[in-house]
Amino acid sequence: MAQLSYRDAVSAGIAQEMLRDKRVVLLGEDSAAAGGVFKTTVGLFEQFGPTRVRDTPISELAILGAAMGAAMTGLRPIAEIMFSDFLACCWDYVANEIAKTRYMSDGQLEVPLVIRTANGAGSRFGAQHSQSVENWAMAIPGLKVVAPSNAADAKGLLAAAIRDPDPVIFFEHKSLLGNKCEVPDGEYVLPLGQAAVLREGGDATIIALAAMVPRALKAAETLAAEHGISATVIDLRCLVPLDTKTILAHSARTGRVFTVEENPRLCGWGAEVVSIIQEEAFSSLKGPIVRITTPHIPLPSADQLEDAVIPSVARIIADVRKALGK
Amino acid sequence: MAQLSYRDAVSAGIAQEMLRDKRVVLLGEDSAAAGGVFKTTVGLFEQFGPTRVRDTPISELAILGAAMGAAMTGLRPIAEIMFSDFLACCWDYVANEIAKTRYMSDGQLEVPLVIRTANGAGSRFGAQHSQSVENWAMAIPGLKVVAPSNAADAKGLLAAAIRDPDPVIFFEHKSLLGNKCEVPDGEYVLPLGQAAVLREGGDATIIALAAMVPRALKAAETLAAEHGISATVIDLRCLVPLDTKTILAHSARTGRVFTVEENPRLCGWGAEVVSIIQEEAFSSLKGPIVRITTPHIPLPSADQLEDAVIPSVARIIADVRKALGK
Amino acid sequence: MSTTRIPEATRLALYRQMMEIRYCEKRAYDLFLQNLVKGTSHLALGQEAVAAGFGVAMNKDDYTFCTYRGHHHTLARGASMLSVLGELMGRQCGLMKGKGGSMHLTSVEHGVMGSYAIVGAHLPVAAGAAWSAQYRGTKQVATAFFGDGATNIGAFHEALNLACVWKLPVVFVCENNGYMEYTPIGSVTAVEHPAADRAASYGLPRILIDGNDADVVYQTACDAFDKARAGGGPSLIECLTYRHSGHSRADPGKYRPKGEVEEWMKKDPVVSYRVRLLEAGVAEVTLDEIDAAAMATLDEATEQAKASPLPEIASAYTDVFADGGAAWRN
Amino acid sequence: MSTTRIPEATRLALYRQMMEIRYCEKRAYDLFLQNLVKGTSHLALGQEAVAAGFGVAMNKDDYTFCTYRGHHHTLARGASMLSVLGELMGRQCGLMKGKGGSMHLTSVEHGVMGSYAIVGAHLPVAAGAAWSAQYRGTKQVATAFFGDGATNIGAFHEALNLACVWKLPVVFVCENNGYMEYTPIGSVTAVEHPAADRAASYGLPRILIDGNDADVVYQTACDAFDKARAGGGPSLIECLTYRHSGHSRADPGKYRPKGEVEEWMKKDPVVSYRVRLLEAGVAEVTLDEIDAAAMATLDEATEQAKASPLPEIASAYTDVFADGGAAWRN
Ligand SMILES: Cc1ncc(C[n+]2csc(CCOP(=O)(O)OP(=O)(O)O)c2C)c(N)n1
Ligand SMILES: Cc1ncc(C[n+]2csc(CCOP(=O)(O)OP(=O)(O)O)c2C)c(N)n1
Ligand SMILES: [Mg+2]
Ligand SMILES: [Mg+2]
Repeated sequence: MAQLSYRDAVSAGIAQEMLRDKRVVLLGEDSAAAGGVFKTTVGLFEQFGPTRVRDTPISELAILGAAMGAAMTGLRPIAEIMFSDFLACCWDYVANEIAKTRYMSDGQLEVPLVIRTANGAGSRFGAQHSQSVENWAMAIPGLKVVAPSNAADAKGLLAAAIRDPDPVIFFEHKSLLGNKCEVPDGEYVLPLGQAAVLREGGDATIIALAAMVPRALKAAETLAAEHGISATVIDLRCLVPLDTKTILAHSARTGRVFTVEENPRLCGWGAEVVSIIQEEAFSSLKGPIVRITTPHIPLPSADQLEDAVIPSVARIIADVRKALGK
Repeated sequence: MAQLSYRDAVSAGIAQEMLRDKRVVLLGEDSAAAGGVFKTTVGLFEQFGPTRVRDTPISELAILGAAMGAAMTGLRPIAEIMFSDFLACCWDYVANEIAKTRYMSDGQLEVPLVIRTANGAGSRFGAQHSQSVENWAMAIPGLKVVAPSNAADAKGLLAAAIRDPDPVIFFEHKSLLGNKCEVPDGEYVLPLGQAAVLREGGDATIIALAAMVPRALKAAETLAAEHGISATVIDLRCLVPLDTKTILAHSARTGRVFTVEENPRLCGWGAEVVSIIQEEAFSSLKGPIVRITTPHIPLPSADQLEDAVIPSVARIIADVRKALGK
Repeated sequence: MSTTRIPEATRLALYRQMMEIRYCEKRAYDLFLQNLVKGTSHLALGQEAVAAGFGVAMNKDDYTFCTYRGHHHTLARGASMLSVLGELMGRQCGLMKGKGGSMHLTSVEHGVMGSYAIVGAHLPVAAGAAWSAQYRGTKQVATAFFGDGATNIGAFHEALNLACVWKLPVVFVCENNGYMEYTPIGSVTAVEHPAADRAASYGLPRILIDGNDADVVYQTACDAFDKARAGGGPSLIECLTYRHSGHSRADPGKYRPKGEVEEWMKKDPVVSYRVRLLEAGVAEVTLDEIDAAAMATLDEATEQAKASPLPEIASAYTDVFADGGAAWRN
Repeated sequence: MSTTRIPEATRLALYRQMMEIRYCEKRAYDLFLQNLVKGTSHLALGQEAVAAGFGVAMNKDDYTFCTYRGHHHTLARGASMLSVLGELMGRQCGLMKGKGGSMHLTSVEHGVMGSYAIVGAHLPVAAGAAWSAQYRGTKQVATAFFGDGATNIGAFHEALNLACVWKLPVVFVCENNGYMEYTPIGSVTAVEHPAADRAASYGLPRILIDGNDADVVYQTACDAFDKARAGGGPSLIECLTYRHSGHSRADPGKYRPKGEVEEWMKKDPVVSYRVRLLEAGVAEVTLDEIDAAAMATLDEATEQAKASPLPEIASAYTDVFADGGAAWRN
């Protein structure tokens, strides 16, 4: 086991799969020779060469369209959309083409590809480069949606995404890229659709994703240490497939549930999770499920404004305490 | 008052506002000379001429981009995106540009425009021409989202949308276009953000939108007549602004709530509504809120398949009865 | 252009293909009128020569990418009339058992890699298939067919540029039938020939041909495929043609100036090709036999399709994911 | 091209504009190093002549649309250094009080209708502003500035076509600095001159100029504006230039071949223009005074920006909707 950063774990996961499977190819803007704007593909161009690791023009439609056509005809492309905000520039491919092709063709065609993209706030890039759009992807039938919160998961889930026969949108969180943790050295693959229970407690269940996971954990520690509240923290890891078993079991056990979402409030993933929990664990709930989200606003650029609107450790603590009356 | 079809009410609403305000212009594919593929703009080209009513190339980016630029500089454009599925082709403008410009510019710029689009299933057009994507729009901060269920609302809400200083996405439901009702003749404007309570009953609250409204109403009639269940039916009309006052009041009153959504399940508008109700009317709920939605699948083309997956009157009745144990 | 070097057998294949499309599209129209086709449908009556010319020129393992107006190309790759009409009618015997419908005809076993109902969306996809063929070294060529209207959408531009930069074995075929739905293409396009006049933007030669002449289309297709297989990269070909019927089922085509349809009817690709073959010495009976065989196949397909069961409701919940189902949760 | 017909006062304005941008961009860089600029930033060092040439040629009520690399164009329209640097630093005195940041500079009072951080997105928007001007009959012209990389995105194609079909008073200005972020533009583009070589696709004349020559830029701008105001429709202008620094704050620019920066430094637009003015007989002291005045303004702006308060947190919740707030419910 080595300490790897999230960013290096991404390239390690890709390299692992490219070594294993010649069908795996990679394309994106500045992804090849330059190693990616976020340095998440460093070394791949040198290792696998220009036929497998390709720079593209600024053509998001062509990037996803080409990846789709290649996936339909035997390759396993990994397409990089530099910032997740730019998924809006090729949303037709995500929502209408890639996600629906297996269905529309009655299973004649499959589109086994991965769309990797840098998601989330924290870099003070402003409203068009900081969004969390995992809920956009969750809303589209036919997609799998993955958003790891740490380096080990990044490697293992990315490998799984590449092997998966369905299209996967893989959200790499910009503010986590420098975070390091122990990452297994050899072949490492995690299953898609399994949430991780990072901490168990009896008073509350906090459900989080990606960059909200370390915040939820930190909040849970403080809640335990300073406020006598013991909380379970669940890292969803995948929005589709959704590990409702884990969610429901821990929600029912504590009866008090909180979602911590970076996406703007309306129709966030937490809304879906809430609707499932209240429908299927209604009688176990001791109080309303509380959603802690970025407000329904575009993101400001200035650092103190950005910090103020994204759910913080302090806000999680405050909202849990308020709900539990402690 | 005259009997007007939904489609004619749309053009009547546009004509009313174009007569009133010279800043109102209209653009879209086949929208001018041909009167629109859905015949919702018939007569406008003849009445207002080619400088105000314009045919465009098949260029969804240019349509919304041009509408945005015009809106920022003094016009009040109405842009038609023929099918709501094609919003995916210009989602960057909807999500990243039009919705965020007022905010990013600190209020220096405004984008008062209306995007009209044909939404929904029922025409057997298959997966890329039948979607209900109102939840996509609801997820974007900075947009107003309107989806009328009848001709009178279509006229009144469209007029309001055109007058509104914020960008509005206006969903015209394909399967409602031929439906007629009494529509006020003269100037007619309804406020945005007010749900309509179409029927009051004490046993259940059914919340619906657009084409699901007539189905919810019919279901409520049968529930009353045949099963002794008296239901309130709320037509949301707008998703943003959301009339949470009306929703919460009637949810609390009956304690049993149902959403009827045409959008595919995950992150549908109903999820958001559920999360609000359970959070703010928790103690009034007598049982879980039940979401009746299209399953999370792309839409099939064949008529009997399409009919099977969209929430039907029969399914609404069955789900309400099951939940209430009657 | 001399067309005499095309062998007679090939020319008869072109003729047969056009006749089959012509008959089948007319039958599709009759089936609408009988309310046996429920959704929309976009007929290619008048555009048969493009489909036949390219279809006959293709190798069996080449890829075809169509638009919603794709019946002709699907048939031209060998998909049966039964499977096409069955899909239009939403029957179990249909290519996708009613799940896709007229606008999404797909027959992977015949190289038809889907019909795309979002204008222009399949051009990058075809480029991607060509990239895959190039990478796998298979000498396959991908062809994307699209309308004049599609040349004004961003995906056209991005696909052409990428395909040229990567020298992909892909052929972009614009069927210029003069209209985007109800609007004349000239009124919304900055150049006269929406595809040909833009070839230089991608470093490509300008190719503008008579899309109603099956020989010309065939020969042009062969040249483009040869170039692609030899590693010469993409071609962009504009075929001038005309659709005889409205844009779609719902359209009576009233926006057409008087006499326009009549003018184009004189250039009917099927009728004129028959005349040409007769002039070239093909026996009338040979052509009559082709016609009769096509009609016989069609009649049988029609009856079979009518008799085919409706798909089971449960099929609506299949094939969302690779496990065959639609489950998004455990 | 003869440039002698440009009056000296105009040339001094061009010089002043370039100097102000040069100084201000360098200062922006210094402020990064002091960690006073928190987000990203894309400097236009080396591209000053494009901004000055167009900015000086514009009327006060004309519209400018920039990219994330937009400091130079914003300054060229008259926005103060204080308001620009303040925005980069996220201060109350910033153009958008920290809500937009470096990539979204907007100063409507100066005709800067926003800076757009999605490549190519503002080209259709500029066309729309031009449509509005045409409709209102104001003789305003809209100019969109963009990079070489932006020519490969769909919005470029759609905007150009629509603008030409509608004959809109819009000028599309490609600042070809040779790179899209870290990738040489030639490696991802099917033609040598990404904008100029595509003009014909929209029925436009090919315009390729030295973007480091302020006189040439100014004259070309005047011609394009004259044409637009006279109802002659759009222009597409490719300006050859170079950015002296990396793509953005994070980029050391290592992908550049050896000697390339040095070659372009010899063509520095500011230095060479100074030499030209001196040769044309402008007194050195005149230029020195301009330099000194620019620096004095800059120093004062820097101090003021540093002293400016941070915006109040509450401002993050304002101006989502026209009522000034962010309420999506009652
Ligand atoms: C992105 C997109 N915009 C609009 C439409 C609606 N639409 C369907 S066909 C069509 C006209 C296409 O014209 P053309 O490309 O010339 O093809 P043709 O129908 O003539 O074969 C339009 C506008 C669509 N399907 N996709
Ligand atoms: C649609 C989109 N894709 C990718 C990016 C990321 N990106 C920002 S700047 C840039 C390079 C742009 O190059 P060019 O157009 O030449 O402008 P320059 O930066 O050289 O001024 C890229 C790829 C983006 N902002 N928007
Ligand atoms: Mg056409
Ligand atoms: Mg550049």
